[in-house]
Amino acid sequence: MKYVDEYRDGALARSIAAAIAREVRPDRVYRLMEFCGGHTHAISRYGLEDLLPANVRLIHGPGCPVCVLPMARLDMAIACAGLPAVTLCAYGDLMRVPGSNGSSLLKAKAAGADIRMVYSTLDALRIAEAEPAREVVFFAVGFETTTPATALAVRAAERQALGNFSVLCNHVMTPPAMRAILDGGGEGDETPVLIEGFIGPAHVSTVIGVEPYRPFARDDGKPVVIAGFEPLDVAQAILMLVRQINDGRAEVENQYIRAVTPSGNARAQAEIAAVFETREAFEWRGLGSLPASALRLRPAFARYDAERRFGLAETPAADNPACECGAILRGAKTPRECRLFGTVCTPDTPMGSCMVSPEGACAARWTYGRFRDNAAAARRKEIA
Amino acid sequence: MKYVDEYRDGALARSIAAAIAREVRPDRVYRLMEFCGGHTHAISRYGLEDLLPANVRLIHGPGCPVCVLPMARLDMAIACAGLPAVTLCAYGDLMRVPGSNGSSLLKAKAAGADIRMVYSTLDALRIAEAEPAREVVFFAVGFETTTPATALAVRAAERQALGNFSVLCNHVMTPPAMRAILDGGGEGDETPVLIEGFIGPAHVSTVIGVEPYRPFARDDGKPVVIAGFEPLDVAQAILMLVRQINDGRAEVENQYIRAVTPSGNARAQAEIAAVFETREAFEWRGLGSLPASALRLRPAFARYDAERRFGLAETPAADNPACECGAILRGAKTPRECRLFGTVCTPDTPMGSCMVSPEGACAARWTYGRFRDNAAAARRKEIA
Amino acid sequence: MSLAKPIRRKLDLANGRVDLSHGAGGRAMGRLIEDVFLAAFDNAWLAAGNDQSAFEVAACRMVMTTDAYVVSPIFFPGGDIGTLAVNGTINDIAMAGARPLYLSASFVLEEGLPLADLVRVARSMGEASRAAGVPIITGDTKVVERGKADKIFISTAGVGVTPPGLALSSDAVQPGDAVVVSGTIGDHGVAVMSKRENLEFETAILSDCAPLHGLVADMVAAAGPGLRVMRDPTRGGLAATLNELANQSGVGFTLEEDAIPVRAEVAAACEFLGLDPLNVANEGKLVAIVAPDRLEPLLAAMRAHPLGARAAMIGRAVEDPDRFVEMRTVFGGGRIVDWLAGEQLPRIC
Amino acid sequence: MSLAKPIRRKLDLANGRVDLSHGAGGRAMGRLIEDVFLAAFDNAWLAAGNDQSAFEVAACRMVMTTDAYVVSPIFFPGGDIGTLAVNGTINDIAMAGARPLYLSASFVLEEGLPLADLVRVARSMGEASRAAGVPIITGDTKVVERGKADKIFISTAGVGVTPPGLALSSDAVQPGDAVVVSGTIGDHGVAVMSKRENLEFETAILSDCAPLHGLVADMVAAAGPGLRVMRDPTRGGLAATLNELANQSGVGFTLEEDAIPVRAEVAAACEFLGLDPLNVANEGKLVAIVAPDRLEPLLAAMRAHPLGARAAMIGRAVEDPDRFVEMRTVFGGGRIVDWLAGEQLPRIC
Amino acid sequence: MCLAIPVEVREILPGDMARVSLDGVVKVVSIALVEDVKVGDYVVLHVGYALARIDPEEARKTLALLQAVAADA
Amino acid sequence: MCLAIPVEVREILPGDMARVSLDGVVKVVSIALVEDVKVGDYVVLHVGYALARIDPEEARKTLALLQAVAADA
Ligand code: SF4
Ligand code: SF4
Ligand SMILES: [Mg+2]
Ligand SMILES: [Mg+2]
Ligand SMILES: [Mg+2]
Ligand SMILES: [Mg+2]
Ligand SMILES: [Mg+2]
Ligand SMILES: [Mg+2]
Ligand SMILES: [Mg+2]
Ligand SMILES: [Mg+2]
Ligand SMILES: [Mg+2]
Ligand SMILES: [Mg+2]
Repeated sequence: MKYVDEYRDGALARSIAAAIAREVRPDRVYRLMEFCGGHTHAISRYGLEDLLPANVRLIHGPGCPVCVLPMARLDMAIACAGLPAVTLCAYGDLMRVPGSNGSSLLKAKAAGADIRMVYSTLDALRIAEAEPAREVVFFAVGFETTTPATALAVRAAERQALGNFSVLCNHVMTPPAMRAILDGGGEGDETPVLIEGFIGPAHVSTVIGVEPYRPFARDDGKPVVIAGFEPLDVAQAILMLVRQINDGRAEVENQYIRAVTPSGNARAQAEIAAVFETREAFEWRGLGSLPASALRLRPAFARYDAERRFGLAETPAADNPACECGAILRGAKTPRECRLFGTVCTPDTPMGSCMVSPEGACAARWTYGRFRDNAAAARRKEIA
Repeated sequence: MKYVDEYRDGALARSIAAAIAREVRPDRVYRLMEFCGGHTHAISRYGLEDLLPANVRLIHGPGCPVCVLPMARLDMAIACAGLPAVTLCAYGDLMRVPGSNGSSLLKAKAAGADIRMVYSTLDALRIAEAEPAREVVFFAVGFETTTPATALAVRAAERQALGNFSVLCNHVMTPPAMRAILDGGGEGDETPVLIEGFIGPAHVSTVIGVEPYRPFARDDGKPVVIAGFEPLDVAQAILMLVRQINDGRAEVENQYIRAVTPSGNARAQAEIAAVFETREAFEWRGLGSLPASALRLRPAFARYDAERRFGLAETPAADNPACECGAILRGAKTPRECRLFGTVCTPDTPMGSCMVSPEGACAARWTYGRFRDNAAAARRKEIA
Repeated sequence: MSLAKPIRRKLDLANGRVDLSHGAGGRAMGRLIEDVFLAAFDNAWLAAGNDQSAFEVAACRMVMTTDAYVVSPIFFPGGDIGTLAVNGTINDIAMAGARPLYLSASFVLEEGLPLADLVRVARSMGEASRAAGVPIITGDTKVVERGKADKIFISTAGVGVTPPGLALSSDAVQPGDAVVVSGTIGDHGVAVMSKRENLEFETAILSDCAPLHGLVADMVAAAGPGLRVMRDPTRGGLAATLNELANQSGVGFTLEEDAIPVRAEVAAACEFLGLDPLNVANEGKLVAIVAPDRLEPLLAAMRAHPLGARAAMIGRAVEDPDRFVEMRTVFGGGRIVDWLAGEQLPRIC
Repeated sequence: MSLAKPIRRKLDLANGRVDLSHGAGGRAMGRLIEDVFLAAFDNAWLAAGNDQSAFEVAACRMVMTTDAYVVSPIFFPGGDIGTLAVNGTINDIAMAGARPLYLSASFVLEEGLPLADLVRVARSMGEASRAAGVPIITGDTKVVERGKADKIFISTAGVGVTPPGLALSSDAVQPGDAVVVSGTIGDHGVAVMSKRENLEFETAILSDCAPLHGLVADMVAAAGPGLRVMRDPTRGGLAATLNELANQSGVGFTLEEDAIPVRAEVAAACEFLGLDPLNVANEGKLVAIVAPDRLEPLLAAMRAHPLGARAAMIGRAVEDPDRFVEMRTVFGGGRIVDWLAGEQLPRIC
Repeated sequence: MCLAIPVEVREILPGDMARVSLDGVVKVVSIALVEDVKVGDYVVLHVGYALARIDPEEARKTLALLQAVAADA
Repeated sequence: MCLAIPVEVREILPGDMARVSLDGVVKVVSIALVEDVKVGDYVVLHVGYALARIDPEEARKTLALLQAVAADA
């Protein structure tokens, strides 16, 4: 796979790891947050941690749209799927996300709701065309990467005068979430934000470009390196961050320059702008309500807005109070510090946002990395 | 089973048989037509023939609504079932009746049409209520026995303002068919009608009473004995017919007096009259087009008339020319005299009207009686 | 030192439903199998968790059979699809005169099936299997999307061992042999139909579903080589079974309607439905063809067994090139007893 | 003298469809079984027309297994539901080191299934069965209403005989044992998924569906008692199989990602779909755990067999109270290889 | 097709319906077509509708007639 | 969720669609979001849509940079 395999090369990886080890200062800890679930996945999937010095710590951020989707929105989707004649189309990632009272799309489907897994908004459009008697609702989630596909689908529905297609919109934006991380846990929360730099999103940045990250460097003094999703991309970004930190710099650098341009994808931006407008505020699972952090359909597209079309309302739903996701997402705690981790809360029965998607911090740790928490592993490491 | 078992009593049967044997004149043949498929069934099912003297011959008449339904009407029902959103409800007897080109409701269902077996018009109404998005069409067939149930269903649909219920009406009437039998095979057919008397229908007569049969006795000189459907009823009716014939009488007698009154069921007659009117003519499989022999919905019920509602038209469909049903139904031939009987034409792959329902003359012979045609049986009879 | 283990939550057997994760080969499937099937079938073979199970056999003549069970509704008076799946397959082994040894069970579950229903079916299977002394030693589970199956389909297969010297065969019937049924016919089919949607009627009739290998062992002992062939008249009823045997043996049969045991309620239900009890399915009855000189000991042995209390000789095999099954009716006449042409009865097994 | 016989019309195998009469136990069913199944499977056991089939066995350790096959679509590159139903069950027998003897097959058909599709599936089964030398000796067919099944479901069961002295067992794995796979992984699942509606992609990948008992016989001969256990990594893939074995044997495994054979196209398809080849189903591969001293002869024997040409040692069993399956990735780091949580992949078997 | 059977009326239900029994097999049917149906009556049942009432006296007479013929024989 | 993968464009299809290949695995995707896509281009594919074009020169440079770091080590 061109542009893939070369960035997974083990030999090169060891050299980069050696460079990082050489350049880190032994007297300090480097706490680096990869904002994006894609990075979390790459790091866990390839065991990147094992190649890093102990004082380079990776903090898994909230950049997984499945993880941050609040239960109330999921409940809304389940309620919508239960309406007569509604066919709810959702990306497969969402099927197992827990709503209130142990519900999920998977269980709602088992109980009789017409819920279909789709791989693309194109599939949802096809279903709407093929089944005119159904009300086809696309359950839209995702960051800026995924939003343009929804925007295109809405515009296509309008062009084709598809009267039975609408979107339940949960699209969120990256910069406000990074802002929230840096601003800490909100009123009353005095936990210091222990993050020295950010690995910036790969594919979000293909759409939004480099500019939106400037304030985090300029105003907060946090270096940002936009990185590709292959493990060598991440390793290189870590090296770049270590160097900035060592140099006392706080800049926005672009490691993923083969796909990310400074101004991003103008077409995609225009599609988003044409169809969506910013919500005043939106609830993020684990982070709370964040102002101007999410999108909804513009009034001109009201009839494609499932919330308006079906009069859907949010009913507040409380997360498990023992869940430490908020603190984990801000780098203040690690999954192991949650007392539910790995016993009550596992990917099979997730309790909190960080466990629901394989890209979540807790799920990634449990699925790929929990051997690092056990004694046998430690012993094996000694022997090796 | 009260009013059932006592009329199936074997000992009594032998006595009646003995009486018949005693009373028949050895020098003549008694050709008696049981008009009704119910009688055909009882005769075959209980082996009544074996108890009768050889010169009492039973001729199986056209009184099976499944048998006489022409292919064109079946084709119409299949076409109707294929219309979008149509659910066709049919009595189970109809599922295997062959239409043109080897089609049938069973095969149409297998090919995707929504066809449901029902046991009563009440079931069809329930389906229409429960599935308002479907156009529920009841495929109505039957003689006067069955017509009132259809009439009640149409009136119930009107009362409940059920907008999605209609009837594909194929109801036919007994007296015109008996008239056609007596009038012979139509122009060009010089076959004599070899019937000396009729066993009159049991349940048709509960509805229409005794009067409608008078002309056959009075004008045609053919005795008619209305008989119940149990084998002793039939045996007794045969004895009564033998006596009339011996006496040179031609009267309408009522053996089934426990259920049939002279004027029939006034309520049922009123229901029929309220909903239906007589068609100018109607095609009978095996008998051809008979004037004033069938019913259709009155204009006041036009919206419950599937033919009008869906603009259904009859496309003429020719029966197998080798089929001898017409002659068999008029008593001019027996099933064995058809060269397709039992080889090409069997109940599994019926070629003609008399083979499609177990109540048909050919099917009854094949299913219950064909052992009488084989040599082994003759030998066994000798031994016994 | 090992890590804390995930807390193993029990399935919500009261309110839960089968969903697609239960068929995906992951932990959810493992949990379903453990909490439902292993719990209900409860034997060491299954507990070993292999994809197959092993057992020792001596040199023998073995028989193997399989049936799929798709009855609707899945619960009916006197049994359910689970009891049927166990007893039905045991009976197909027993009909060879064999002693059933082991069963396998494979399940196709429809997404949305209430777990409570699945548990009920699994427990029925476990009970039937223990009652018959024939363990279910291996199995498989698949889950399909809603609307791609009808609640639950079960296929069971079974193996058994034939007593030395016994060789029943469907072509062994001789003219003059006696036809025996082990009891009343039509009970199962009528019990199932009484619960079919759009057909409902109230009746006290129960399915006769039962394992017949105990009865068969007594019959084999009593009739010895005089026993020609046995068959359980399931789908298609007594009529189909006798026509099959007539064709395979090249004989005819003559039956006496009077002699065929039919419950009054079964006869009544058949009148309601326009059916002949001879075409209705049985799940705990057998037909045996026996040499005339072994008829009496056979009937005596059958009547001494609870499942053969109403055993009756109902007719004889005769020479007949047409291989007709004929019957002298209660009324005194003769008729053929034929297969039902293209019958479309509800799914009764 | 006998009567003229009904003319036996052949089923319209080109244009006909399965209808409810084909499952009703009457003549239509008999004709379907004869024209489709007996014709395709073509053996004397089935032709005998009994409800069970008999065969002689010597004293032995036998194994029995069953699987239900519900794959969608029923035809896919490299095979169909029929080849799967034969080979899959043969493989579950072979995984015990046993020689498969006989199969049973039970069918649930959806009303409306084109007879041409049924014939194609039956012929695939017949060919697979003959190629493997394992006849299908007994069977059953049910037909359910349209919308109550998905075209065709097949359950096969099988019996086989274990060579004397061989006792593979899932709890026999020892730390230090080698983990061997017989070839590339993920081919079957990817081939099936490439034909799923809404997922379609073009690829030259074929299902690896194949009967493994020949390979297994060579392996048993080469490794003798050093062979601890074998399993075919079907649903849930290599990841599920190794986790099962780890749990059952109370050991951990460490794998080398580099050593696991994966076709480039399979890897690419997995990237498209966001799947890990380790979780994708195989139908002609096996995992074997072998004592270190028998590794080399085992690998040599496997590579000498066409179905083991790309056999590879991919890791080792280790002591681990947590029973983790760990892997050193191509990148050089470590990770756990877990079951997929609540996977909802298309029905691939 | 004209299959019909005498059943005993056990209970009159609202909406011109009745619970009827045939040797303990019980069904709910319409009695809209027959006037003044009472519990204990026997009615002839066809496709879910009662069509006629059985007259017990006439039934007795018919049987008596049959038996008389038999006695003559 | 932001899963995306570089694929090679093999054929431009009507309606802003293209046939793309990843090591011989071929899919039809939308290229409506990227300007001037040509056969031979590599694009980043996400949920059925091309999102960005891979710049081969920049890719080469990134790799060169990585190799340089490695060479230093
Ligand atoms: S382990 Fe579960 S409960 Fe604990 S922080 Fe993570 S997601 Fe929340
Ligand atoms: S046997 Fe068939 S073709 Fe001949 S008359 Fe009877 S129905 Fe017609
Ligand atoms: Mg069987
Ligand atoms: Mg059987
Ligand atoms: Mg059976
Ligand atoms: Mg299995
Ligand atoms: Mg269903
Ligand atoms: Mg198995
Ligand atoms: Mg298997
Ligand atoms: Mg069977
Ligand atoms: Mg289907
Ligand atoms: Mg297996």
